[in-house]
Amino acid sequence: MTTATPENDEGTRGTATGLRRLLRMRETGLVFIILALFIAMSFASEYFLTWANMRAMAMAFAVEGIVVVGMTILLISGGIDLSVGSVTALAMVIAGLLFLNGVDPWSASILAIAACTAIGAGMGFFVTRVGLHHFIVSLAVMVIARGLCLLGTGGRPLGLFTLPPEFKFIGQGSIGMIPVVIVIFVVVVVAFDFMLRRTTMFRKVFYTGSNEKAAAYSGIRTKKVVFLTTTLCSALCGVAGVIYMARFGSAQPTFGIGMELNVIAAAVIGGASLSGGTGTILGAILGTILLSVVSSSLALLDVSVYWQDIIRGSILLSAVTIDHYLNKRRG
Amino acid sequence: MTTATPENDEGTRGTATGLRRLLRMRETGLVFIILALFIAMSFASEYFLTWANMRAMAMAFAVEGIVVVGMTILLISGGIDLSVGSVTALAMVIAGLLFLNGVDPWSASILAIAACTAIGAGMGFFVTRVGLHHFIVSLAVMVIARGLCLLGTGGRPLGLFTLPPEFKFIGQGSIGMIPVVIVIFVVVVVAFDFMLRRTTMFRKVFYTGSNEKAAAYSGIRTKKVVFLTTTLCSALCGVAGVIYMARFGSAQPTFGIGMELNVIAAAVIGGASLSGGTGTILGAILGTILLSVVSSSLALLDVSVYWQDIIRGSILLSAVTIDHYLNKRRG
Amino acid sequence: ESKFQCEPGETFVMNVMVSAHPYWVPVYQGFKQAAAAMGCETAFSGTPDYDITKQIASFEQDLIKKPSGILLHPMQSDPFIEPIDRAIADGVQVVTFAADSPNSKRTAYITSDNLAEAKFAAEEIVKQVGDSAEYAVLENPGQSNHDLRVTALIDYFEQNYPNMKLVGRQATNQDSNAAYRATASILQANPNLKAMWIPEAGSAEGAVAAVLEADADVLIMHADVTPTTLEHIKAGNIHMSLNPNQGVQGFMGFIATFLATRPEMFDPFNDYKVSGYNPMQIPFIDNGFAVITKENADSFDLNTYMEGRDPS
Amino acid sequence: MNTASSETILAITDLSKSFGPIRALRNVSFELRRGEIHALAGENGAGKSTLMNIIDGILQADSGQMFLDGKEVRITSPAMAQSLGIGFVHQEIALCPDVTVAENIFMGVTSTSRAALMDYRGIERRAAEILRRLGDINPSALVRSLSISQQQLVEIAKALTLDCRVLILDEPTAALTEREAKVLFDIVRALAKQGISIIYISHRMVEIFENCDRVTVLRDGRYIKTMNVADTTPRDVVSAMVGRVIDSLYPEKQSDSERSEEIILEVRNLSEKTRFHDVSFQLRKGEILGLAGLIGAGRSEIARGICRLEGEVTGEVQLHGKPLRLANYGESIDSGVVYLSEDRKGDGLFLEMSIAANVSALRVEQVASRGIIIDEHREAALGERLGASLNLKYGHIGQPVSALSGGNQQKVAIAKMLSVNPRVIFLDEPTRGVDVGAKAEIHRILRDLARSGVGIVVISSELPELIGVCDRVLVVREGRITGEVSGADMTEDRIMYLASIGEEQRLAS
Ligand SMILES: Nc1ncnc2c1ncn2[C@@H]1O[C@H](COP(=O)(O)OP(=O)(O)OP(=O)(O)O)[C@@H](O)[C@H]1O
Ligand SMILES: Nc1ncnc2c1ncn2[C@@H]1O[C@H](COP(=O)(O)OP(=O)(O)OP(=O)(O)O)[C@@H](O)[C@H]1O
Ligand SMILES: [Mg+2]
Ligand SMILES: [Mg+2]
Repeated sequence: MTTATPENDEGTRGTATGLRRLLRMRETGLVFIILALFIAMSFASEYFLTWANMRAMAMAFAVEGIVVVGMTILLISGGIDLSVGSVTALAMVIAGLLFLNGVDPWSASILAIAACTAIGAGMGFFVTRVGLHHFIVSLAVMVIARGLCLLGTGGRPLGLFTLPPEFKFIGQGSIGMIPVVIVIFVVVVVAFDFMLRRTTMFRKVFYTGSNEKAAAYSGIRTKKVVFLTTTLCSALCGVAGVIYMARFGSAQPTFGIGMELNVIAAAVIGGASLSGGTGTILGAILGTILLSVVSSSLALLDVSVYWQDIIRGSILLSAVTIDHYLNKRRG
Repeated sequence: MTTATPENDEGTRGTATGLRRLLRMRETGLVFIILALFIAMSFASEYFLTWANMRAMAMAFAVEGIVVVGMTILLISGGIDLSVGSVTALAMVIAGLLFLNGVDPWSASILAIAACTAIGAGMGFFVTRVGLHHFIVSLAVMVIARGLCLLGTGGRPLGLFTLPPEFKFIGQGSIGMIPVVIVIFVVVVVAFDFMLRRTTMFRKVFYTGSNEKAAAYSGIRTKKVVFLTTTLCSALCGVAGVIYMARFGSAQPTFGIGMELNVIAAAVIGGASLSGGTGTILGAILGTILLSVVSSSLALLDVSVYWQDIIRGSILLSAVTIDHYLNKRRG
Repeated sequence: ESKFQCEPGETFVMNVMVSAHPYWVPVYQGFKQAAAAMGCETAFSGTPDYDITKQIASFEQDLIKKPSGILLHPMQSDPFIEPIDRAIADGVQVVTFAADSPNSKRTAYITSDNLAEAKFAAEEIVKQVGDSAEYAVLENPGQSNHDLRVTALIDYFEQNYPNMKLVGRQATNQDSNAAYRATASILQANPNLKAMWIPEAGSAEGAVAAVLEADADVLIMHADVTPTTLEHIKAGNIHMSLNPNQGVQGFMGFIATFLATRPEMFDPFNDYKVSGYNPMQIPFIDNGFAVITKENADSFDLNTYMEGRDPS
Repeated sequence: MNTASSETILAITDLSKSFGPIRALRNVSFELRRGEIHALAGENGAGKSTLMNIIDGILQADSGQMFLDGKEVRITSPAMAQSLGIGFVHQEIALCPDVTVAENIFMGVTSTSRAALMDYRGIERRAAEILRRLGDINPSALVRSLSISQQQLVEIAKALTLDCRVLILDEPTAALTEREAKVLFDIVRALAKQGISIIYISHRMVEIFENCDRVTVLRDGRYIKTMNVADTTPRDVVSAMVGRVIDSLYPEKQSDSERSEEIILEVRNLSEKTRFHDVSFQLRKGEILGLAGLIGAGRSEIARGICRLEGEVTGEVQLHGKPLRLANYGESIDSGVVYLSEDRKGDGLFLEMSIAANVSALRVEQVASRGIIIDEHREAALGERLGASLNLKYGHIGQPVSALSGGNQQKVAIAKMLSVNPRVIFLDEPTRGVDVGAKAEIHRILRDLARSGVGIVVISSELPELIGVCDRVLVVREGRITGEVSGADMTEDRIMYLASIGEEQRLAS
């Protein structure tokens, strides 16, 4: 039995800074796996390690990454949200319809995000006040939100070609070499990663997810926490929807079908637990990158579509297995 | 505080038989909700309470019901399976390909079911031996199995027009007025409901899901239990796939996309918990019936397609809310 | 009284899968217009889901209401054999459109000729980029008409323009984000890519975004149309789209179904009276397709078309 | 000791609370003075925890009033209780497993803190300070990795961080040895001196009489009376609790004539990589063997190693002279060797399942016809029979275990062990949280079992219990057996000495 006296603990903390501490982090395994993938890919294709390809790959996951942030926080608090895909689509549809009816795109976007936030609050209500499970509530909302998209558009994508260029800039513009979408993504990720690690507000999310009863006994308003994480996740879907709209210049009522599994998978690969209490934004984003880079790489290598799913699934399974063993080795 | 002496407890048990006991069951709320739906629908449409409509509605959920049985048992043991849709499709494809290559349909079916069982065992291996989470393993398998379907068929449905009539009888025949599919469904449901309620083997599934550590401390080989429930779920997908093949006379590589959410929702509506330990086959089947009858009813009433999803989602949310309050009332 | 008239209350149904898809709207308009001309009632049914079991259930529920005929888009061919045959045995005539169930007893099949579309697209691509260039396709494995459009184009190039080189073939399943990702990667790997053929409009939206972002000079052609791709055609970002003549599909679909219910109108030169089958057999009707270009794009605004029309 | 003033800080009048048909509290009144240590005593299920949960806002009373500083309050949540200065150490450990010890300790502080950012270094430093007084626990370890007794210390440390006026301690010492309990009482008395009022719940009379000022007794949800500790005796308190006089707390020990040389279980040179080394002992027929030691000494590990519940063990075990080779715990149960876990909530019980299903869990086949089809009546009968023999208080046998009071849950866990008619039972903290009456009952049952030839090994942190029940006690220190006491040698001092000094004594004996 080792009993860490405060002194020797101080000691370990001292040496653990820098590289050692990095190596101890849960995310390190994933970083290595992604690096291995990058190295393999840069041998397999001369086009892989180009700026243009990196940019294209990043663009492919950046907006979904914002939803992953919301989902990760929700998972940590012990919840889950199946409605992310339809709520994202609904944000596009609401903002698009408002714009087509003469509202300026900025106000339209804010209203759309507000509507998504309200949907999240509604789910939060059913979960925390009525006492239903996140799974079933968000499943119902997934269906309802999709229905609202269809109702609003008659099933037809909205062409929003006339969006003003300064609005399209959000989705299509660049600041220097860096696309605005990626800037937004990085800001959101860094901000939430910092808040989740360091602020007292978000620590309560961990406490609630780890043991709701213990958290409640410590005076944490756990229902409020769950309500807020549920709402935040939908609000971030709203943000993502608006960015997608600016990017594609359209609003598709069928957008994001199946997104929920992808998003949850990214968070889980990154270390989030479906039973709450653990997870990091950084890990979840690495999970997103892993999934997205695999897809992009298969397309870059022009692997036969009939093989792609098999390879993708196998890489996913191998990656989580390797990650699992790497984590186990490090204790 | 009442201290129950054995005698007065005997007393309550005596009176609790029959109606009272029925009323105390978890499933009663759902039965009432479904009854209410039936009554409302038979006023709304003269066609609702016809034998043909009942038959059509039952045929729509009967085969999926077999998968629901497997999923419910898996959920009770604390697992989850996202691959049910693709594994069901894979069973159709394997059996179909074998048949087209000259294997008789019965052997082909048995081989297909065996293959699905092996896939389930593989998932069980990754979950119990490697230590990965069901969610991520079954997600990877969902993708891989779908890829195998595409690879095996080149993405095109296999026409199995030449299946012998005695084989098609499984999927298309009737015994008297009752379709064989429904007979199989009822047999599977009754058998597993009985086993789950009454046999020692399945009681261990409840122990494991309720508190895996306490189960291990009761001498139960919990890993074996989880391995078996995972395998069973995939095996039942295989059975469902073979019946679908007999019913449709074809094997579709894209069959069952999105089936997992439907199946899990049915089990959860029926009282299964995503954290394991609770659930009944009867409840899950009532959940399936509820979901299916709502869909069928909307089709029968010619509700505008743009409203269908909204109504469907709202009914789902209301039903679980009502059920929740009914259960709470009864304590 | 003309024989081309319905009995009072006689109803015809159009049954589809993924029933909220906008593709069906002009088809159903054609169906209704033909029905109105003959004094018939119509109903629109099917399932909003991509789920064969549910579509069969909805088809069987249609049968309970005893319509005269059903114009059906079967999600898959073989699973519908038994239900279609049962319907016909019960006196409900069935005609298929846009997807067929050839082994059933349905009397007619109306569709755009996907092979003709593919051939037209191939010739147009060669005309624009020459007969020895790199091209790519996006696809949706498992959806038969999309598969046909893609494979037919590839086959056509192989046989007639062997110097056309297929450098990318990705599944995007009508998901614009997946199409964006796939196209972006194809563009990276193939700087000389000259043309893309996309079998539907949803993927085209993602592909065009990727092409614009990469600032690549790639000719995009696709089938079907959405308001967004229409705008891209107007802006010159998409070269052209081939849009099936949906109205004709619905109109002719109704006529074929109607005819199937009135075989006695016709005394053909064959043995039907002895053999007992329906003489109104039409193995294939091509409803044709329109070519949408920058010049004629204004005529294809679905919102304008829908004004004053009941969507279902 | 009597530093308390007569100023009333918390008063409760006529409080009632029912759970469905179960009336947990009926018109209870209670009064707490400033700076006093007020013991609350009562049998299992008397309503002590329920009353505390109402004070802390976890549960809401059906009727009755609560006054804090003379003003009526309605406390609706633990958050509110905390803001009113009420701190609570729960009977059931409730910590966040995925979070560090330090964060757990400061969770209550964090929840009300105005600071936006976490001060990890600060809380680790302060946690280390608090923990230094209580015991050896690394503040940056995850709670998941702690043993149950260490978790209990964390719970206590947690309460000490709160800036409270009323501190409720609900059986905080149930899994602690006397040494840790002493530390706790030093702290508690210091707090009382500062004017903090303490409600102390315990089934250990000694603790009440050594440390408390007044004692209130509840029985069957009713208030019985409040007494000054100085003016009463443990016997009075117990008889107020139980409603009758309990003569002797411990059953008679093995008489000389009963002594047998027949060996039930023999353990030779049992070792595990890290947890214990070279453990050898014999368990003879008819005796009750005790295992004593400090927290973390490895007593639980030895028992779990023998039963193949955890760890890779080497060495030899013989049952009735035949080598016992077990691949897993299932085989251990089959050969009649069972282990009662010290953590009933974590790995002892299926809280959401019925009492009957819990009792039969060790071998469901015994209530099944032909070992396959479960016979509900037989299962219920088994639960009822064992429940009655342990004086279990419950509504009906189909009730979930989570609805039972802590002590009654413990009885279910014991009933589960007894259900398979074992040949050897390892009981790890068997009477944790069990009231005096039931404890005596359990001790009597253990003695009867021993007489009938069942091997009994008791692990307990409560020395009086070991001394009162066992015929022979082995002392464990850092994974080694450091001594053996029996007969007149069996005193608290001697055991404590062996438990803390150890090594050289072992060589000497
Ligand atoms: N959630 C609940 N549902 C139903 N009954 C309950 C619930 N909680 C407690 N009870 C019942 O209330 C009574 C009082 O329980 P309580 O936990 O207050 O006892 P206690 O005095 O703390 O006992 P112990 O010494 O065993 O901890 C018991 O009969 C118990 O079964
Ligand atoms: N799951 C675990 N992982 C790592 N270490 C553990 C684990 N369980 C117990 N230990 C450690 O093993 C040692 C002995 O355990 P334990 O505390 O259960 O011994 P004990 O003698 O039974 O004492 P008590 O039960 O009174 O605490 C302790 O240092 C404890 O921290
Ligand atoms: Mg208690
Ligand atoms: Mg112990």
